[in-house]
Amino acid sequence: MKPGSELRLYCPAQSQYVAPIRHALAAFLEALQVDPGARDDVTTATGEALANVVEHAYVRSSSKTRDVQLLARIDRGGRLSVYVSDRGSFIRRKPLPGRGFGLRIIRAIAQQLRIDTTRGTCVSMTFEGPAFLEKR
Amino acid sequence: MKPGSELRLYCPAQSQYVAPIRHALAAFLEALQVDPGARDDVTTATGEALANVVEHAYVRSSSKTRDVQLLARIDRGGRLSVYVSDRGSFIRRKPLPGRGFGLRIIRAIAQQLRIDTTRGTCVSMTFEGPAFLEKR
Amino acid sequence: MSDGESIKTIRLGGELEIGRKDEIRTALQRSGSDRAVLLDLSDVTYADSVALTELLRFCVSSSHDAIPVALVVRTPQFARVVQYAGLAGAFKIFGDRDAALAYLARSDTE
Amino acid sequence: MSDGESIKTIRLGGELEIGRKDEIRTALQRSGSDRAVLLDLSDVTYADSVALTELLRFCVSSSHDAIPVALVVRTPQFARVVQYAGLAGAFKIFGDRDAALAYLARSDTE
Ligand SMILES: Nc1ncnc2c1ncn2[C@@H]1O[C@H](COP(=O)(O)OP(=O)(O)O)[C@@H](O)[C@H]1O
Ligand SMILES: Nc1ncnc2c1ncn2[C@@H]1O[C@H](COP(=O)(O)OP(=O)(O)O)[C@@H](O)[C@H]1O
Repeated sequence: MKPGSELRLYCPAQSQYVAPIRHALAAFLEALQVDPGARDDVTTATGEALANVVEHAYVRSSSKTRDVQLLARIDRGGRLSVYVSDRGSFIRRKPLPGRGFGLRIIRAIAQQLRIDTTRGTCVSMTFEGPAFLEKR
Repeated sequence: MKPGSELRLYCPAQSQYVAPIRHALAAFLEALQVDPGARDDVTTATGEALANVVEHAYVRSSSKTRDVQLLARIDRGGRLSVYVSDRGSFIRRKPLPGRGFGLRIIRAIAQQLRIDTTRGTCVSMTFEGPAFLEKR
Repeated sequence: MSDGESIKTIRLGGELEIGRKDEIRTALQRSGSDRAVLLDLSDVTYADSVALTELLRFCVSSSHDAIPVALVVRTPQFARVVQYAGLAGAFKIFGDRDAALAYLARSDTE
Repeated sequence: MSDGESIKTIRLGGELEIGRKDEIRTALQRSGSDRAVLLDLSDVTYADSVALTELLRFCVSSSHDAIPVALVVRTPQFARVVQYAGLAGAFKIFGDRDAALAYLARSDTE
């Protein structure tokens, strides 16, 4: 994967946008020759973060702009970072009964998960490993 | 289309990368809800600029890095700009017999085409019109 | 249930994700006469936790009513996301229809 | 050519683009016995100028040998890119196979 490559998408935080954003990410990773298994995993984890924005971010928020931003970026080391951010408010709670699989899935896939709730919520995930090393 | 959205891809300037780059651009535009006709046109024009890099950019160049860079970006006015750049040398010549359709196709589609050959070649294209206006 | 007549098949395909939540929930309905359910998910190319939550809800409620449910899963993303979610033990998953039907037939005679 | 036996059909589909240049050139071969060629491009979802150049080369050389060539084009991107390239007049384009065959039959009797 070539460092410097980047995908940045601003879309309304609505459920019908999640699949197209995921597809754009998958095609971005395919152009960077990430293999299908790793591509699936990254889009799976990212899909969870996007679904959380749609489901939770603006429930307790008065924000007028109800957007979601995706940023996927290859850094110098050939590491992939994905950021999913919103301008809503993070809801801290015990897992709802029979739910709570989203963050669990992300944790199973990403090497690192950080949730920054300083201004809205920014979920950052990094993905490493042989599938993400620069191939040439 | 939401301003600020951006796709940036660095790939080897080889023919097998052109289709995946085009697909990534098409998926990016689809996530931004650009309609299919306009999406086809933009990817058609961009495909021509990419093919030119593969076919011509490094023929008379001693550059060791034989890359192509795609940058597609939505600016404030909801206008789409696409930049295809390389670090090779532009070849100025009369159209080859039975050829020379690439730039012609780009001119037929893009509202603006600029070719900057100061450092390598940067082909910039802008696309405007109702299909690219922000839809909300 | 040797004749398999009261095994209901529910088939879902494509991407099971948040944008199709209502459709998935509607598809996952039982009627009073169902004795067993085969969820044919062979053609599911993608599933997210929203879909898994709906599937789990369906399986749990079926289990309360003593209705066995078997899932046919054949695609790698789906198989993996079930693992990632820690739900491998929550579903009866089979690689093909025949194995799923055999399980449902067995459940009935038990 | 009422029996249509000496009409050769060449079928190309998918994305006709720079990455498939060699394959396209190989597919676009005539043999000595061909009297007319139907290029069935119905399933072409994308074409670029590299593909158009190969198609043009094929049509021009066939025309030199007095072999009529008809293209079947059904997809919007392809139809538009031919226009954008200014090549609408260079190809005999038809919306379906029957119209293309009728044209080739006519060319033969002329
Ligand atoms: N973007 C977000 N905005 C607000 N709250 C969030 C966001 N992402 C996650 N959360 C909170 O974290 C909880 C756990 O999320 P998750 O593990 O995906 O499970 P679920 O969405 O099923 O509850 C959510 O219920 C919610 O309270
Ligand atoms: N990225 C590039 N690097 C070097 N030369 C280029 C580049 N793009 C275009 N050219 C020059 O412009 C000419 C015209 O390009 P085009 O209209 O696409 O037709 P063709 O590629 O068939 O020659 C090319 O033959 C080449 O000389």
